[in-house]
Amino acid sequence: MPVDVLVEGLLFYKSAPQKKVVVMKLFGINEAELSTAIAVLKERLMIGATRLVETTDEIQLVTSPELAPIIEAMRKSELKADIGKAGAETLAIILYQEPISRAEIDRIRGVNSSFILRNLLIRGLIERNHNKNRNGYDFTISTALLTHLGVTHKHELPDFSKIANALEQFNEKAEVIDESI
Amino acid sequence: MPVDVLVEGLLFYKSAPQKKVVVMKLFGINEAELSTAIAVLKERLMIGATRLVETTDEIQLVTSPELAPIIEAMRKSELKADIGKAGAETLAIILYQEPISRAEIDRIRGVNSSFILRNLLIRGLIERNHNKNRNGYDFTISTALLTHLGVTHKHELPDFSKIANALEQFNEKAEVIDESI
Amino acid sequence: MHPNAVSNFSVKTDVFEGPLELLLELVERRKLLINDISLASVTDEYMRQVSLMQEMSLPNTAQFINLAATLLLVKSKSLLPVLELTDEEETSIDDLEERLRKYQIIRDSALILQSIFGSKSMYAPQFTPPTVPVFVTDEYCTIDSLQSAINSVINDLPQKETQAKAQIKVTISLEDMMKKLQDRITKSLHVRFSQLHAGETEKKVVIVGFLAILELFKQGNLLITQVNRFSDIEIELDKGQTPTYY
Repeated sequence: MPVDVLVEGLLFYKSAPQKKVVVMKLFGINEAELSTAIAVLKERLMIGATRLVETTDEIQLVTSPELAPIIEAMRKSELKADIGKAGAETLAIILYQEPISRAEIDRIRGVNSSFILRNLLIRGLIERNHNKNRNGYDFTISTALLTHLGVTHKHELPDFSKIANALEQFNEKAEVIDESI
Repeated sequence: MPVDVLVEGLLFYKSAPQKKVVVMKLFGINEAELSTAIAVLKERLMIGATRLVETTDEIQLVTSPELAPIIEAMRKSELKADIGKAGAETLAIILYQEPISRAEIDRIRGVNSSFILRNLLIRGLIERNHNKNRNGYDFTISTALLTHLGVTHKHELPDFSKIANALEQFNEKAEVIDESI
Repeated sequence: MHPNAVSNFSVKTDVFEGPLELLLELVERRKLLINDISLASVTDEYMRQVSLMQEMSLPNTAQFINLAATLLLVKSKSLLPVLELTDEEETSIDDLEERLRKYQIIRDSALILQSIFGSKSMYAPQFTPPTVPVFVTDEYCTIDSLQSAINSVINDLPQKETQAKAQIKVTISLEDMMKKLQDRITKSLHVRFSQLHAGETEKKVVIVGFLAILELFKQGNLLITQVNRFSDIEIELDKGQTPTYY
């Protein structure tokens, strides 16, 4: 596969700036080869929506400057829309069960929650922290939202123990169900 | 700016599946214009690292299947759970017969599919949509399923039209029976 | 392919999740096409599996038994062409063949899906949370809204118990089903099978015995005098109604 395609794939997948040295090492190429690939890629991307931006040490894939007004408008409208019923349910599960993993949220809701969680993260309603014990993320309610809700102690939440019990019971049962699949 | 570039920019920025209806509304285009833009974009992306995945309702930008080994090497030995025989059967039914109700899936498989459907929903491989006409749910495939199968459209699956035609014959017969009731 | 490819009574019946899967396996094992003849020829084996499942109280047995009823109709009709089926029964037989053919296509395409699933995946970009702090609340971000949201979550949790109950409700036992069929055939032929359900008789024996009688009948060996020698099965045949074309 051409190096420019490899570099594009990496930058697209990571969707964050990548160190040139890391890229060179990953693909086993030298600086000259990377430079050529970058030049080819820059040229190829010109007719599309993305651009390769380059600093001394890093490269990154971004949307073209011409798209900036449209992207900004999208960002605003995205935040203007409400989180919806699914968003509220996900938020409520985190509120009552935090810290909680995505897998647990998914199992309780019975659907995949990854895009909803992203939306809640983008809005600053929840936080995502790495859990070293199981090499995954835990989700919690953001400090700002806790303050907004006026919650200081979880036990003050309406029906806290009743709801916690119901969810815990389900979790025990769910483990049995999962095995049968 | 050409519509295909706008669509690419949106998909790149969102990095998640987008509903076709939302895209059309956002750019003030009709279905035919979107179809054309999708076709142009798909063609243009072929020489690069990304691909446009398409279901009946959604589109998404993802990495090309050829990049799979490189990306998988970067993802720390993530467990690749098999879909299992029951899962694969249920997915096949939905893939070839979508949109389809649970009752119809149960009937084709001859067993209750609610647990397996829940499992597939949790994994994000299928979607569940409310069908107003009969006040129940319909199941459809997700872009995530196509990404796991490494095809940008279900028509690219091996023997797709052969299988679809074979099943179509039964459906025609079934319709005649239904009318007689 | 299945560990139970060799049929005997110690097979692991739980290999089959559904009745169509079992039936198709039996037909294909004999390298037969799907039609009334092949279905009739695998009925005994199917019944044996299902009676085993019933004894072991395996899940989904109800669905297996429902299908067994249709299968026995196919078998009975093939052995006793004089047996008149209702339109509904004819439809259910045609339906079974069609469902089996359809299931066969689905099962084969599922194998393709399973083999390519995850072999060359395409990946969406990794998600990077925004670095610029944003805090946007909406109408849902109140204690009241979140409380009603969590209650709706709890209401929607799957209830395993209710589902199990619903399944038990549709369960009819193999014996009930056999009895019904036997009555049907008796009526249709003016033949009476009696003492078929001798108290000590095992289910398996009853089913096998019942089908054996049908086989005998089909082969034209079923004469009253012969049959009367079996003390546990007594069959009365109205001579005037004896089918003459055997």
